[in-house]
Amino acid sequence: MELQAIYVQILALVIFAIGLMVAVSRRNVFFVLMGVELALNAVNLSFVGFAKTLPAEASIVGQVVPLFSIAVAAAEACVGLAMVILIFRNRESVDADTYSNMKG
Amino acid sequence: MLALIYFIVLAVIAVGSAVCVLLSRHPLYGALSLVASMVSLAGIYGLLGSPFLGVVQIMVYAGAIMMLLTFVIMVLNGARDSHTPMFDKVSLFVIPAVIVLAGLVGFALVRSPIAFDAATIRGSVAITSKTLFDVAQSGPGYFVLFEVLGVLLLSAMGAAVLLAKKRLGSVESEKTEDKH
Amino acid sequence: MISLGLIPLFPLLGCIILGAIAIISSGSKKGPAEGFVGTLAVLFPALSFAGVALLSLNMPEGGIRETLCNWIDIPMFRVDIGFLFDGLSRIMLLFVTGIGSLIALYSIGYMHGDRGFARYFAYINLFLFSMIVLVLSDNLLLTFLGWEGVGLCSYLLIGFWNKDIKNCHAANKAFIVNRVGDIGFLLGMLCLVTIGGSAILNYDVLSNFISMVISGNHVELVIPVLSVAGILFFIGCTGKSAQIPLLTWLPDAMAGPTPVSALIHAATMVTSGVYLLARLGSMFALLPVVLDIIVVIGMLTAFWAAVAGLFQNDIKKVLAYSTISQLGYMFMASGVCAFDASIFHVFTHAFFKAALFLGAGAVIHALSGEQDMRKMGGLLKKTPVTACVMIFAFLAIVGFPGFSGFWSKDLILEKIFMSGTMGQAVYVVGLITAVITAVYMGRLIILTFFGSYRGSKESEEHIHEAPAVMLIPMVILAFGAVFAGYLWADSIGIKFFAETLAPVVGAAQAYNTPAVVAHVNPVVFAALGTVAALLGMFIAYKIYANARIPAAKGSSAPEGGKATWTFLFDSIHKYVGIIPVNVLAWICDVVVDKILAAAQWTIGAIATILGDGAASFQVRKVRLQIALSILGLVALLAIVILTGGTL
Amino acid sequence: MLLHLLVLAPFVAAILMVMTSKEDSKSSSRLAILMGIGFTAMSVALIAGGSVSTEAIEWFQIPGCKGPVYYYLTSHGLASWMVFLSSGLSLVALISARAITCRSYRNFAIGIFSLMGAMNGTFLAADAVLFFFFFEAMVIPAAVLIAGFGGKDRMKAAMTFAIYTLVGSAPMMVALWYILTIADNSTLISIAVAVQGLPEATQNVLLVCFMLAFLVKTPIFPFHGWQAITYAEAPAPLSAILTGAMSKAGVFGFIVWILPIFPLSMNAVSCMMWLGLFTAVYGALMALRATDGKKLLAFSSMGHLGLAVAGVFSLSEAMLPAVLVLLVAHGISAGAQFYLMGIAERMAGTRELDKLGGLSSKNPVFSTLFGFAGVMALAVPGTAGFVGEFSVLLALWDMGPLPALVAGFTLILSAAYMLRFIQKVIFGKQACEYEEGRRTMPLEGVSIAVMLLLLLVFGFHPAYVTDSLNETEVTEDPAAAQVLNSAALNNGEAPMTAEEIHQLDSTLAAAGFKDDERASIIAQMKGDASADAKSEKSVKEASDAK
Repeated sequence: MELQAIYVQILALVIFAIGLMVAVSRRNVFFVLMGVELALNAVNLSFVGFAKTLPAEASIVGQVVPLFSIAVAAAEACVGLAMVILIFRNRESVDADTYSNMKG
Repeated sequence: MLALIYFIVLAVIAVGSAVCVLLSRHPLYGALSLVASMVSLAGIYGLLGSPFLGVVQIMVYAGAIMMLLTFVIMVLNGARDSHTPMFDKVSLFVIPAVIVLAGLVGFALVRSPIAFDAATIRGSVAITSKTLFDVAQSGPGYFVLFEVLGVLLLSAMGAAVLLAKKRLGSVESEKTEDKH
Repeated sequence: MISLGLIPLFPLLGCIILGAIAIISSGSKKGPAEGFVGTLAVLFPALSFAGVALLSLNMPEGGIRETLCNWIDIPMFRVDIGFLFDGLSRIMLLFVTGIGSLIALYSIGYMHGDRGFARYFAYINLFLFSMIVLVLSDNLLLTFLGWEGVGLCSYLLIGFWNKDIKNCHAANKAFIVNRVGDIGFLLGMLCLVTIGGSAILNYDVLSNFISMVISGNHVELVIPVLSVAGILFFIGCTGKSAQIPLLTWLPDAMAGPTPVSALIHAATMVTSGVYLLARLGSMFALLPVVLDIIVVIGMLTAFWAAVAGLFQNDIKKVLAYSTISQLGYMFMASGVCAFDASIFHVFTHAFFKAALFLGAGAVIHALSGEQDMRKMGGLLKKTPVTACVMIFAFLAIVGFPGFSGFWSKDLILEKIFMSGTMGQAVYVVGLITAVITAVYMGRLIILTFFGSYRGSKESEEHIHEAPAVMLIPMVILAFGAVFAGYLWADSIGIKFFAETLAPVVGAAQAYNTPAVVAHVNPVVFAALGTVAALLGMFIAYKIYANARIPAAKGSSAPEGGKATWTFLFDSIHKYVGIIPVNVLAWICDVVVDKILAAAQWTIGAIATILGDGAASFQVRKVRLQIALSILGLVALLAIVILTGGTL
Repeated sequence: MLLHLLVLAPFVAAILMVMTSKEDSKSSSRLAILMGIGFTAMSVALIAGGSVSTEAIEWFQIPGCKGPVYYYLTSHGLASWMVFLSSGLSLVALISARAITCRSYRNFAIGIFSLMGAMNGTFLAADAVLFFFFFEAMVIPAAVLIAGFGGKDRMKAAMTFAIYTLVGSAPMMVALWYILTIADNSTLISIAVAVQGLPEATQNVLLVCFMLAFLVKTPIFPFHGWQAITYAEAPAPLSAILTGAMSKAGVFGFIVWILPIFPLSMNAVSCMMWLGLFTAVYGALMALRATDGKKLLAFSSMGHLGLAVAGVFSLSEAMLPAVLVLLVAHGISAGAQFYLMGIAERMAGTRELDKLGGLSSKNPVFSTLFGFAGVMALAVPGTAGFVGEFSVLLALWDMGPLPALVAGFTLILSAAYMLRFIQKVIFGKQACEYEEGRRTMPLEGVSIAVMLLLLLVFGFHPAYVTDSLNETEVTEDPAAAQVLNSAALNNGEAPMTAEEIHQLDSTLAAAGFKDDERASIIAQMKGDASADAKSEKSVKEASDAK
């Protein structure tokens, strides 16, 4: 039994699913953010896993892209948390369902 | 064989701590579980032959981002929501839906013939930086993208500062000043 | 030689000036000086009358024609504004402007102190303008301008005291009923246009066309279209001249000031139908069926209105019905192609009926607005001049020998009798009608002037004779009523009137001259007419002279069984015209429109539901939206995978 | 130049109005009225100038279409009179609005100017897409004005109006796009040629799509749901423009865009004529029952326009001048009546007929004008309304006595409701308290009096109106005249090919022309085409076509 490429993908899928569950089903806004991070991680893992199935030069691409995605995630977390602080200051609540100001 | 065992251990930790994130009541515990999950993922990166990425994962994600998150959770003391339920009606059909979704994707994955290639390149620092900054290749490569990313991070920082700072002279800031 | 255009221009100028005065002075409390306004108001019709008189004196045999300018010029249709002054329009114009001026003079006294003094005279001048255009125009379309114009003025003047909504209703009724007739006129014109192009609307062209048709023996070809046109024109005439079935507006039109009733609803406007028949005489002469219809309608109208007149208590309404009845005579005459006789009766009728109306106006004026005859009586001593005028006019209308009505009415009856077998039956009805005429007119005179005063005591003291400005026109008209008949005293051999009209209507009458039925001495007709008049007067004396008049109870309208009689045509209009239209309107408003609104609402509701349905996914909870999108994703994936990605 | 000014300058004027002071309504009203006078003067000059057209400037290319869209304006007798109505009524609206919307007069003027520009564009456009653009653009300022300045139900009215008219013209847009994928370009002649080549079923579908837009705009019977509420709720000056000028766009569309483009079958024609007549009767009956003064006027307008549409589809020789005179007369008289009703509403604070009354003694000048306007609407001979209605009756008589009889019936009904209207508003006893000090203003009164005088002048001398048509009438049939006219204007862009001539020939044959007439028309067309073929542009176009 060797480590198969498919195992990595399945792990990524499981973590992505859990991340999605966290992001959607939890009401606390911090959990929402964490869920998103988790899902992003899973995607990164998937990238790397797939990269390893490619030969030589092509495989490096799959390992560079997660770098960017991590950086974007950092930016996202930065702004997202700032917004959470702002909203929390106005609402005194971390319940994402109460943030319904921008309804259509 | 050994790689598989390491992988299974790390995967179990990653999934287990991810489930902990899902089930923990206090966000702080959630954040800590998330850090555990990320660290184990970093291990998997290493296992897969991308040590640089694993290091970055630990530094940026588990280190910087999660620290920021934890910090915010702790600053906003009211973040512990005892009155909002952990799950509600939406969750009831989201969780099955996500499971079905995962099942479907998994089904598709399992049927696809993918396998590791022997000739992959190890994602070491040297290789990665060469890929990122080598302008000699045809076209700009990743260099411009990298610079844009820098700008993005800078502007995100600026935006965060602008959003989160207390407006001087506003009613709120005076209120907090009164408290002090 | 003065231009024909000046004749209508004077009253038009008068109308504009007086209208301007009326508008300018409307703001001030006092109103304009009545003397000044009155002078202006009489001046313009009088100028016009002078013009007509001047023209009449040296009118060439064939008449004067004058085309001013082009009016409508579109493909298929071209009509000029042009005037035609011939024997027929000369007579019509003479008495229109003449009586118009007299009545304007009378009105100065009658309308004294009214707030709308200047406005009234503006309307009167506008009316005279329209009437002059009506009779002076050389084509049908311009005649139609006058035709509707007089209808409009009639509307304005009936509703002159517009604070009382009843007057407005009467005015509306007059206009709408007239409109019905006018549409007949319009369609009649269109009918003519189909056979001869727009040029045929010109009277000269029309008569040339007719004579061409006759000489070419094409009569049979054109008769169908011409008959339709003739009937349509006749409908127009029944509207304007208050014949069956469009006669209901005239009694109601008495809501207007009395001089207006005299001028418009007795002397001039209502006779324009007769004028039109005479004008189109050459056409009508070809159409025996239409002529028969005209005779029958005229006969029925004359008889029915005379009977209805018996039951009226309002002095003006009696006169209104009498007008309708007399118009019936004129139509009978036209129906037997005796256009000259009918115009002659128009002429004499204008005098005696105007005199009667002005007399009635003077009585009403004397009694401060009382119109119910049951509250009058014994006025002979209090208002002798008025009484004399009215009695002379009365004798004229019943056809007392020597008075104008005698000449004209007997002429008509004679011509009817001579026209054929049907004419003899009509003659009998006409004679009976003459008896009834004498009865109701006798009733009017007796109730008003004889016996003792039946009104309240305090009102008796206020009774006074009218001022001179009112009496002078009355007296002049009374003279007319007595002597106008001598222009065509057939029995004593004076035929001036017939000769005047001969160039216009002679050809038409010649075409239709019946084979002489019987040689009857004209004296026989005169004698029979006289007997009828005397008989009627006698009956009236017997019934009303010593009868106890029931006290008036509020309204002067007839009640009970009489009401069903006299309002017969009102109710016919109601059931044939008003109610169906209202039902149609109701259907449109309540049924069709609601259905459409419902359809509109349904479509709107469907759109709203669809929109709401789409929008209901747009819930405020972000999580729910994500959840829904996950579901969608699941479904999509399921489809892709289950179909093997081939879809 | 005049054409460009009339179409574009109103928008410039609207922008200028934006710059005026919001508070000082006096100065902005002065500026607005001054500009309004300018536009009216220009429209008079346009009428006097006869048929002119601008150079066709390529505007843009619609994806999927063969030819470009042109910015191309042309004026003929009908269009120039419609432009006169739109600018003249806008001027009076600007005058009349001073008393109604003194607070935000500036905004009102902005709306009116943009509406005027859009209407002028609609009437002057010689390019189908340009026409459609302005046709739609009219709705926006009108709806905004209704929503901003209307009565109680203004939002509902604005919505109803906008939805009805926009939905009505949506099929036209699709149909137009479809035609443009076939036609060489979007000018009238090439569209007509393109439509002739289509199978009959397609033609019918396209016809219905085009018709719908105009039916809604006019409005004709089943599509009139927006009209009453819109006219009633809109501020009176706007209602006057809506009925006096905008609704004319529907009839205008029938004449200019339907008749020349589509080879109408006899069934379609008589169907449309009866629909028009039915609308006339329906409008009159509804007016008879209306209790709201402005709704009564709305239904009366509907009746008159129904008569106009019936006249259009009588396709008689007299049709074009008849309908033109009717439209001009109706535009002015209905406009005047709406202004007057607005004044009555201002004085009484209500539009309910039962609550009005007795104005004749209270305000004689007003009621004189009111009665005068009513008489104009009654089509008494001597007014322009009579000339219009009589000649339409004449045109209808061509189709048979029955249509004329029905039209005559509507005249009776119109007398009935108009008299009732006059009686309820100005006669009788005073039924409510009238506000003092908000009477007719001198300028307003004078402007309405001028309108009424115009009607009298046109009534006695309709040649002022009808003469403007003579230049455009090349043949006797107006439809063919339109085709020819536009062909003459257009051959600069599209020289006739043999195939096109053949198509035109068959069209004319379908329209019932005799052989010799057809031959002469085609000879004329060929002559024009060859004469123009020398110009560089057409040579270029021809080479493009190859």
